[in-house]
Amino acid sequence: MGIISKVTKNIEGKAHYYKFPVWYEYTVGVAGEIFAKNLKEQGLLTGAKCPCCGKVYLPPRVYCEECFEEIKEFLALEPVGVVETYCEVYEDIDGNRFDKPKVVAFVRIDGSCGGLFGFIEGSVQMGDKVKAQLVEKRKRTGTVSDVVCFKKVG
Amino acid sequence: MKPDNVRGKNLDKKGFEEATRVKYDLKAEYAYDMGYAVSRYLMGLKAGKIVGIKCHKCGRILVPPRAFCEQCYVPIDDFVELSGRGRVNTFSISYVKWDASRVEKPEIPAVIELEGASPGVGILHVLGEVDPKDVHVGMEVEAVFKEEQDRKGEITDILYFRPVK
Amino acid sequence: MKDVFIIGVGVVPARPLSPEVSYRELIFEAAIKAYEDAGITNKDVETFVAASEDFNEGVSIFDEYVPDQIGAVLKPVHTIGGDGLMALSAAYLQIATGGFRIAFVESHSKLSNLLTQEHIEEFALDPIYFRNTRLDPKFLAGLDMQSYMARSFAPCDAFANVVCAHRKNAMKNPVAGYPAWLTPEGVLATKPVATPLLDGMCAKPADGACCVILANRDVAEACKRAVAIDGIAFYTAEPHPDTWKWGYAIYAELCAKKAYKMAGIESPESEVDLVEADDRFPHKFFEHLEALRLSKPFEGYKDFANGKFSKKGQVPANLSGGHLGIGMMHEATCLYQLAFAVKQLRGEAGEAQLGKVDCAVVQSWRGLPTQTGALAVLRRWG
Amino acid sequence: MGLKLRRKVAVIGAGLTKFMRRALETGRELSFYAARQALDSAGLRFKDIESVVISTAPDAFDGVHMKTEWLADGCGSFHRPYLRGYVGGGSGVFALIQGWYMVASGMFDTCLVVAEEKMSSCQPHPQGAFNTIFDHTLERDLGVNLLWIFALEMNRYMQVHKLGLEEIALVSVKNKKNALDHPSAQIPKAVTVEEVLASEVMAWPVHRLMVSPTTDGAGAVVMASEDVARRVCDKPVWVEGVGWCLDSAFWTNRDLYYPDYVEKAAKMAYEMAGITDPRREIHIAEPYDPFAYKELHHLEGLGLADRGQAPKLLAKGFFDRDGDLPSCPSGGLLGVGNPIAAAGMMKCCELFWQLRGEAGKRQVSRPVKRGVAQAWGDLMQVGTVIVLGV
Repeated sequence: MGIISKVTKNIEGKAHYYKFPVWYEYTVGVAGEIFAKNLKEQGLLTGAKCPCCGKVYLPPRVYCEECFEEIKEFLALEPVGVVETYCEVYEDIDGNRFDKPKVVAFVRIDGSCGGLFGFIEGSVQMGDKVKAQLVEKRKRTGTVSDVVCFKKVG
Repeated sequence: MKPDNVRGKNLDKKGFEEATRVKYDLKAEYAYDMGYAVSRYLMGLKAGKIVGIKCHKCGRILVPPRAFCEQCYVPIDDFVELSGRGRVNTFSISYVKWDASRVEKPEIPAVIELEGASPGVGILHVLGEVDPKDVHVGMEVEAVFKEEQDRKGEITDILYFRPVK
Repeated sequence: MKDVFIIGVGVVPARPLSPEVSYRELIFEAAIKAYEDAGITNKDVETFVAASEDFNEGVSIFDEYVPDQIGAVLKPVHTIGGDGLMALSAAYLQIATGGFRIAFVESHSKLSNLLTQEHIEEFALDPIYFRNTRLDPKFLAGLDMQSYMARSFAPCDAFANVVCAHRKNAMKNPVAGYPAWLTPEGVLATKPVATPLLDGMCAKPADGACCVILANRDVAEACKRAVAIDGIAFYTAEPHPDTWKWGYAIYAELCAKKAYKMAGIESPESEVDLVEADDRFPHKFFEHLEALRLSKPFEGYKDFANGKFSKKGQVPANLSGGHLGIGMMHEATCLYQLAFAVKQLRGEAGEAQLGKVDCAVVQSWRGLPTQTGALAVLRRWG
Repeated sequence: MGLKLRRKVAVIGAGLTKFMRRALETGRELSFYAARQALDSAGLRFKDIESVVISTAPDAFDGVHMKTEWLADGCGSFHRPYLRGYVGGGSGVFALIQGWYMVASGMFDTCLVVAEEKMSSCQPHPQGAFNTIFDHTLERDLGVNLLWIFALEMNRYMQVHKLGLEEIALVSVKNKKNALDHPSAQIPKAVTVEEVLASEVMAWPVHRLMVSPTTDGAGAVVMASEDVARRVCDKPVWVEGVGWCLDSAFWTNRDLYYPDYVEKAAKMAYEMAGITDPRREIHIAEPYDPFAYKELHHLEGLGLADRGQAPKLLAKGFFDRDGDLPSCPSGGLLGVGNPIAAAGMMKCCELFWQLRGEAGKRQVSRPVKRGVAQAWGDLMQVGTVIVLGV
């Protein structure tokens, strides 16, 4: 059964190294351009409101996933929300250990059914009200990397 | 007329550069296990030889070697040393690199049917020491290996195939 | 109406590394075993389906490399970008059209060859909005686990106990790659990854291959050991993190609803004799059991502590060892669990064999960062 | 197949976006535009959709791992079952084959089938991703790209049949011209054989105007069971036959001059459709034409021309839009564009519109009751074929 012979000496069982040679540049799309504009110019986040069910998506989409209707109404929203869940992370994506764990949370943005991932400054609990800290205006790119972290408010 | 009302906004190069974009450096790295049959093949290359494998059922001699005959669907293990010579089955003269950039001096990829393997059984490699104008289907070629100390057990241990003089 | 049957399974032992074989050679072994088990040859198969993902393999358009080692050259073959049970579903649907007698399903893992697993996981997130943290993507599991704990009040030990139990179960599964005798203290002492999630709670990657052969009723009737697929479903819930329901496995709920209906199961707790659920992370295991209505919402850990899911309990779960005990093989582990369930239904599970198994449920999840899963209800037949 | 099929399946709606070199829209947005349009044209409500097929070629183009999970919401998969059948370049036509088996199984009455590709995200050029389709140990290090193997295959095809470049250039002339009438087209153009042959030699014998472009775009169809189709649709287009076939990955061990896998796939589809004489019984064809010679190669594999004879028929105008057997009346990949999976979908959409007489300026002159679409992919390896009819 199976193949007749296999590699039986460690030195023969070699592996061939390869790295994918490409990188990516993603356009942010129709909704993304509105998100970028609001963030860059006003420091506000953007939601997209379904004409059918009224749900507000954040990040904005040009359609409602549930009703599958096209969305044309975009709302500028204050970058404040509620910590829905969080955890303490000890390593970055390359496995480098942090000196001190970072707190990352999913923040449900007020006035929307959506939210973003962000780092939290200081101690945190579920349900805490937080506000996004943005990079200074002239350095903004209009993408989520403009949100440095979230800080507790109130 | 259908399709009607087609949607989408095309960006020219400038428009693309002006659009908001997110850049991402992909880090996708692998170390692929060669396994048994391909290890044998590559050990052969390191020794300056091209090795094929014979199916005991259909009698075909196959390159690159594999641990089973994909047509008879039986495991096989009868390695055969080939001469390192062959014939051009088909070729191209390519001015385009893998990333679509252009080169002045073309590369000449070819499928080379190897002597000693079954008819039609070839491998992909490139031709060298030849004027592109002189390349033709059926041309007799031979493998040119790297110097022994430079060979690592990789397909590039064969520098290229050149016409048999 | 029973339309589609499993007539053979082939599994090679899962292990962390497999340098002695290429992916082709690895899959060939599993395929040969499945053919042997079904008592057929590759020539009898009319359609082939393989589950694979390009970036797990490190090959774009991986379906190129599928046919040779499963004996499918110049035959109808396609891959499914999904897990093993989704490939099984694709084969099921093809047989159900009436157009095919025998279908072959393959899935495998060479995850040891993937050096940058975390980067590939992050690469599955939306590039514009959700790749911003550059963290070990297990933070997504950490967030989900935190949410589950807050809703259920489950203590940390509850999760460590799952790891201990499943890795112990793996000792009786000869193809499992991570059998171990652990204590909860040992698990809780492992390094934190995304607290509350600890490293010892995450299923570890493995290499392996599993093939399953399906057939229609005519073929199955001539086959003494066929197992019926009584229900099958695959669902996607909310594809993007902004609308995820943290702490729930909605995809598994949707699957259970559909597949139970197909199989005529009304009271899963009393009708299911064995469940094999996805346990890449212990809290996901609880979420899945709850979604399958084998526990009440947020009470999975209590039932677990009370022995409901042990070998002698009401609904034995993951006796195969699951992802934690067999090894995490992305698309393939669920087929290992399926093969284990098939052996139980046939009474061939050796040391792990349960007394009476008439109905087994196998559930899968596509892993981070998806909200997609599948489910199969298997029944002893004939 | 040869067994009794459970039920008939129809295509009842279609949608297509513009095909573009670089789309502003994200892949999710493009998918939605196509899917919503297909749904509207089918006259179905979203809640009537019971299942979804999402088809898209390598994740390395869009740049998202498990990319159908990412596309799922834009394709209507919210709280629905979806499958992604994947056969490389053959995926676009395979999408409908999969939609067929979803519905024909009896498990679902309707299926929304969406195909998407956004290649422009991939840098420095989408071609770069193609290096990763080759054998990781034995081929990639040679610097192989997709043009190489097409050139190798084209050269083999020309050598065996003693064909000239002019004969092949005619495919580009025909398709780019046909595409002038296609609202989605990316590179329609009136060109001459001389212009094609004067274009840049990329990988001899492949010239620039013999190559389809890299493209962003999406397409979709709605498929339904006979009951649903008859209820909601005035003119359903029936799936009469499907076939698919995959050859060995050891492509350098095969003779590339003829696509056996296309022949096998076509035979499977014709048998299911009850077609015994395809040249008479098929009235319109959309064979896959990512490169000019490929259309000829595939017409032969589909049994619509004898081996080596497709170029002769082409020169006689046999495959023109007003010819005996119009081939690629859409404008094909050479004219409309090649967003891999969406390109195969575009071909199926074209059959749908032609069979319903809705193709407007592109409508072929002969009456059409049955058409075939085909896609190809992998390492010169996969054929996917669908026969549609009214």
